[in-house]
Amino acid sequence: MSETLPQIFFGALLANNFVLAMFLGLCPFLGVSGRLDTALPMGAATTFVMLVASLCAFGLNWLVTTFHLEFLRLIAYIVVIASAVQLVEMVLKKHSPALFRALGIYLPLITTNCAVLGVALFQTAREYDFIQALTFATAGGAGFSLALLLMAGLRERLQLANVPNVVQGTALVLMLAGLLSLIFMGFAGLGAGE
Amino acid sequence: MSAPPRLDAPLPQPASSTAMLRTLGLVAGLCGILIVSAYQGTQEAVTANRKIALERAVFQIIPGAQRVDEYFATRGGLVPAQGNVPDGAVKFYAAYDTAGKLRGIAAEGAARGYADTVRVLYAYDPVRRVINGMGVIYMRETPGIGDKIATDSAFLRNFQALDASLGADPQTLANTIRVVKQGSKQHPWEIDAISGATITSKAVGRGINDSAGRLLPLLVPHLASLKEAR
Amino acid sequence: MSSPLTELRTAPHVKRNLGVERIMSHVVLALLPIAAFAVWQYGLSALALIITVIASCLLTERLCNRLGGVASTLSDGSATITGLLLALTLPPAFPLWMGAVAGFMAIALGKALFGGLGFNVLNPALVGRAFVQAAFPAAITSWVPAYAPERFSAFVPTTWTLPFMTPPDISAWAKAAVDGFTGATPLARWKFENVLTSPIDFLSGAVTASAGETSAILILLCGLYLAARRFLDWRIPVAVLASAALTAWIFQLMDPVRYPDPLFALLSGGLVIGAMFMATDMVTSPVTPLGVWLYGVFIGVLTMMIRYFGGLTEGVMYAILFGNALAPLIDRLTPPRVFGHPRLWSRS
Amino acid sequence: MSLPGPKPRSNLEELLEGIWKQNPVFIMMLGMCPTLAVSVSAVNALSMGLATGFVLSGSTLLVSLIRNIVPREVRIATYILIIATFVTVVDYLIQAISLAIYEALGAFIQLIVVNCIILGRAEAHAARNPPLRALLNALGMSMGFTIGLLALGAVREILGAGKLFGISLFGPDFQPWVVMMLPPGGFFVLGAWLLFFNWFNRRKTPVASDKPAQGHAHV
Amino acid sequence: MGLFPFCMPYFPFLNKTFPRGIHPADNKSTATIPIRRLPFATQLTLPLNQHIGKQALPMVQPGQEVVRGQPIARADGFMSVPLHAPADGVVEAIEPRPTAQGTWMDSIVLRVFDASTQEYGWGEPQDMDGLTPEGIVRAVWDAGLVGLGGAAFPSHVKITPPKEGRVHTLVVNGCECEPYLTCDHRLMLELTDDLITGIGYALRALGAERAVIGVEDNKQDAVEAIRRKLPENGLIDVQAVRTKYPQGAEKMLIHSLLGLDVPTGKRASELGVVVNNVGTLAMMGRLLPQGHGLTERVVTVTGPGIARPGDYWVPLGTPMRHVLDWAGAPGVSAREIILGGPMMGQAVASLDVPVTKGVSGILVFDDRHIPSGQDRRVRPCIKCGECLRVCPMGLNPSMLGMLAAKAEYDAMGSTFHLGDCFECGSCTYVCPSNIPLVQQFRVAKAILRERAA
Repeated sequence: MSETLPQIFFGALLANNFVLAMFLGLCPFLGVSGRLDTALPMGAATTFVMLVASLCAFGLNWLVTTFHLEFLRLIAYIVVIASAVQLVEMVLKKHSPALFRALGIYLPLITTNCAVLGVALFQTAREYDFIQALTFATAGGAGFSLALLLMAGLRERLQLANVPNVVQGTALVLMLAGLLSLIFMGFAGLGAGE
Repeated sequence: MSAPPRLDAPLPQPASSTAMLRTLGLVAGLCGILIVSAYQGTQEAVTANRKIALERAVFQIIPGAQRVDEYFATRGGLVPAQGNVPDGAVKFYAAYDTAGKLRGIAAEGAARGYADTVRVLYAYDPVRRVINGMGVIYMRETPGIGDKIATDSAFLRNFQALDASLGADPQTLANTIRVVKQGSKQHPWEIDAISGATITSKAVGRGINDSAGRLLPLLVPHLASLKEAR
Repeated sequence: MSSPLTELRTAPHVKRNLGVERIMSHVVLALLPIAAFAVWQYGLSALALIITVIASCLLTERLCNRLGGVASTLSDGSATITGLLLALTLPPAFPLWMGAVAGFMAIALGKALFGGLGFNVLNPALVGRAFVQAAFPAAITSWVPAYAPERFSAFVPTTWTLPFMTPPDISAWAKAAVDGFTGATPLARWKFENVLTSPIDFLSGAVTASAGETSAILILLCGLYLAARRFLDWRIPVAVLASAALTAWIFQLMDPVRYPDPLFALLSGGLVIGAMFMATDMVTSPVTPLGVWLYGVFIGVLTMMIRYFGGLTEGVMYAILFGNALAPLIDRLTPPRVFGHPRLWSRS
Repeated sequence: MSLPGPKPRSNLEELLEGIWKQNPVFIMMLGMCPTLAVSVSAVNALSMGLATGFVLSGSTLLVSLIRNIVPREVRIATYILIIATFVTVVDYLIQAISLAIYEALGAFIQLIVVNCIILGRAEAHAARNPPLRALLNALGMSMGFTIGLLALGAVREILGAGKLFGISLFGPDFQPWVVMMLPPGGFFVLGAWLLFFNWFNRRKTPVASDKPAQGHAHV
Repeated sequence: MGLFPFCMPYFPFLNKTFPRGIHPADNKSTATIPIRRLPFATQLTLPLNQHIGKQALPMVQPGQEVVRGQPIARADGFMSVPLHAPADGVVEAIEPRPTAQGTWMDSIVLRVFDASTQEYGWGEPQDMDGLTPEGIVRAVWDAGLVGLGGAAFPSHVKITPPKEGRVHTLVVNGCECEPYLTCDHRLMLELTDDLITGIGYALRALGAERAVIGVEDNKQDAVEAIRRKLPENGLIDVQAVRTKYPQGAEKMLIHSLLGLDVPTGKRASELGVVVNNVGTLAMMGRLLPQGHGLTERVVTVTGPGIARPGDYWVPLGTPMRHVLDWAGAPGVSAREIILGGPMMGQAVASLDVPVTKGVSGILVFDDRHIPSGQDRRVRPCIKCGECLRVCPMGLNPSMLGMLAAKAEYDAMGSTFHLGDCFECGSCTYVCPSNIPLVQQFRVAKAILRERAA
């Protein structure tokens, strides 16, 4: 069975949102969602890194399957993705200092984010072709950004609320994430009614 | 998710590149040994596990079967399965009884359900040319609604003799296997949906139809070669 | 000498006499006819459910007050509205214990967690509804026929399900109670069977649906009353309904066979009650004039998208909740132009 | 991250550290992704905890053993290599032991590699301590992680399926709360545990911070 | 206005106005009662600073006898105005006395002779037509005139042409949008000629081309009265504007009448517009030809706690208690006494403070009618958005209020434009949760000013 591109895109963006349905990238989601100002660049940076990871994984997967080295797949993924991000960071620093300032501080944080490795592993497991993999990575990053933005908006608003003391902190963020996740369940089966 | 690099740490004496290479090489070698030995050590158990899991699933839908052989149905005929699925080939399982007689064919179908992909294994009876068994391999459908495809007896009755004969053109099924509203099944190639779980029911039907539509044209002409176990 | 009785306050010294309590009591008042109609359609079970859910909401509110060590906030009436609205969105024969769970979750998870009235970010009634939808997906899609002959003398078997137990299967009971009962809502019948319910059935309430979904005209009238008294923002229902109708109309133009007409889109499901009473929840909707329109249009379009492309038959609830979650962002992106500031939209 | 304190900890303290005081799930909020993703049942939670524990113990032991010969510059690269190796090993081990568990845990076995507990422990503890202490600390952390996972998995399985470790608790008529098995349930149950701990800690130490915390709004 | 001015009374919704604003019950029952005169109190207290600016310098000594209209204090610099004796009497003391603001201020205490009459014993008629613009400014200054709408800004400063450019339009503020107050309304009806005369002086002093009188359309009789008296040359126009609070705010009225928005941080004069109150201009027209100083003003004394409500000519310095006794207020049961209108006025604690130049009304609420008697329990903001719908400045009071509750003053000032709030109180008036929004904003502004300093 092959999925159409819109199915892949909206699936990863909404119905199977990376953060709210697949629990990928929770650490930055819980950590960086306090303010809208940081949420947006974080989302953009993660999306970018996910694309890089997806590209790397596609190439590597071809390599390890061709040479029957499946047992090296994980090591190859993690090492190459981490290096690629480092490389991108250096290139950015040199050629686009403005963009580096906007995204740079987030890049090292993202390198070993599970959403990034998740993209690589899932596209491999689902045997996506090149275009499908890129669509999947883009939608995954967009879904991550969407969840981050929604959460940041809500958290900024709750800064002004009289949230009970026992709920303050991570407990509140988790409950909010649960509620958002509940909302995203409304997208379950997206495209399945066809 | 790692801790951010500590910027305030004093810069130590830079290590020589030989030291760096030596260490990396050592570690890589160590890791290589670890991985390879783990791979070698577990390979047998993993293969056995897979076999058991597969047999359990096949035996459930093909009563009386005692052994399972894996095949690829290709344009050129049926070949024992090995490695990756070649282009255009369809994987299927031939189930035999203790006497080594062919009891049935099993194959996998998959389609997008409500929450995620629904993967089912169905049994094909080469004699009667019907699908006579269905089991769910993987699903994440809503408990209490969608997951009834695995338990609902009325729904499972659809798969006692679901028509899957090839048409005049042996490249396609004579009739598309399709899911209809509960209680309105009229033809042997129709499946009565579970009320309230239409989407999941349709996924099962679509998965079987797609898979059978690809498999049977390749399989049926060569059935004779499967009569006996390998 | 200053008179000891003199009060010293700062300006303004006069206030409009329209407090939160009065607004809330009018909303309750406007919901009562809808609830009464639901009871008329579905009988004792619906009545028991409404009472249970409201009681659960009030008890939870009081409990949370007690835990938080604050004075009772029952008198502001918001918990009553939450309970009433929530009950109206549930299937009429929903087991009472599940109704109580829904009420508890609505208040505890939807409101008290954030500090009570005014601080909740999502509509509490819909949080309760979404929770039970996810928790008890089978029970919440078990419908009973309207105008069953015995509705005032007997309860539906599921109503008194023992707490934490699975409700019995009532399809046989329902078929016996009313001839030709299919057990599917108009939206499900359209989506899976391609059968359109006639507008006449919608108006008479002879359709299968949640307790408060079946009387579009009545809901419109009650909402109009509130809008006329300015207890709800008329722009939201107008934006939601208009954008939903427009979306339906465009889709129908593209494929008249597959997509129903705008009237069906408006009358079916909970679109009207959602647009009138839930999307307009003041606390969780945007406050800026432009934001309110954006929010309404977003909800209307998203509802139709979920209906047409989603796995669910109805999307109003999730669309409104999504709109609620977006509201802080909408507010932030659409600040009103301050008098004497440049007219061009600019991020200030 | 705990830097070596002024007073060296005893071995027992080292072991207990991760179970309660620095519990990775409830206190340090590390490794959230697998915590929430696989805790739909107690068995899954236990398996995940053991797998993570294996990787954690193995990699910290190895890191600690070679800590003196690894130059700073290739430190992280080395650690990642080691961790990825152990994850690959555990991946095969689980496949060999039970395919059912392997499929239930899915990609999250391989994602152990990016679990921040492990890299964090390797970097902050194992690289600075002798093998025994590193191992003890890792074992403690693993136990803490497993306990956290079990606390989540048990609640989700009991409410979501009426079972514990697959054993039915309330009979066939029990109505499962499906939401607990779904993603929102994971968030809610962990949030509820944290609420409970907040409440418990506040009850234990009636601090004078009853005033709502002054949040800084950035609007 | 428009083509059919006679039709306008029937189509008030067509009248010019500004966006948003509120419609409080106007309670202007005293509008039909002619202005009455209040007798002298036995003692008058005249604070030396009844205006915005520098305190005036006393020109008399204790024990000195003065006659009505005699200057008793002179201006100390341009931002200061002189003070005139409101009655014949003897200076008893010059010492700090309590004022309505709650502070003590240097005041001239005058014991009024029993025989004091309403006649002026000071001041020569002057030939106004012969005066240069500077001469008019001087004459206004000498008369001690300040803005009588409540702000008490020195009038001569207002009618001095600004340095930054020409003034083309004089806007005359006859809105009196505060509920209860009718003193300007009565002045427009009774002193129509003086008003037109005063406007003429101001136009000449400013060198402006035209004057527009804006009157709320609930005072149609005043519009008619003024229209009948308008000069033939067409320099002065009167327009009815919609009855809405705060129509009388400077920026709002300029928007309503001229369609101009005063940019934030700028003054109206930078747009070539000057706004003056009808009361001020009427007094200008009344006092200047006689060469008299400002010794009395019209004060609306009303409210549910007053037996004989009405507008009164009150000599400056008259103690509040005297006014209330005369107007029939059983002082003991009064629960809230407000100087000015109910929206922006100030509650007073003591009845022993004097009426000063800036007092336009005295409102007395008794036990039964006290507006605060309603449920004023403060509840959390429910984001109904009503305050956004009424804020004449287009601010977001709801968000400002939430920020204030969390002491986020910087965000209030920078992101949410707190500085544009002129404290009209509309948001507090409509808030269903009884949040004291404008009160919080005053505190926030004070704190921000302190931080900036």
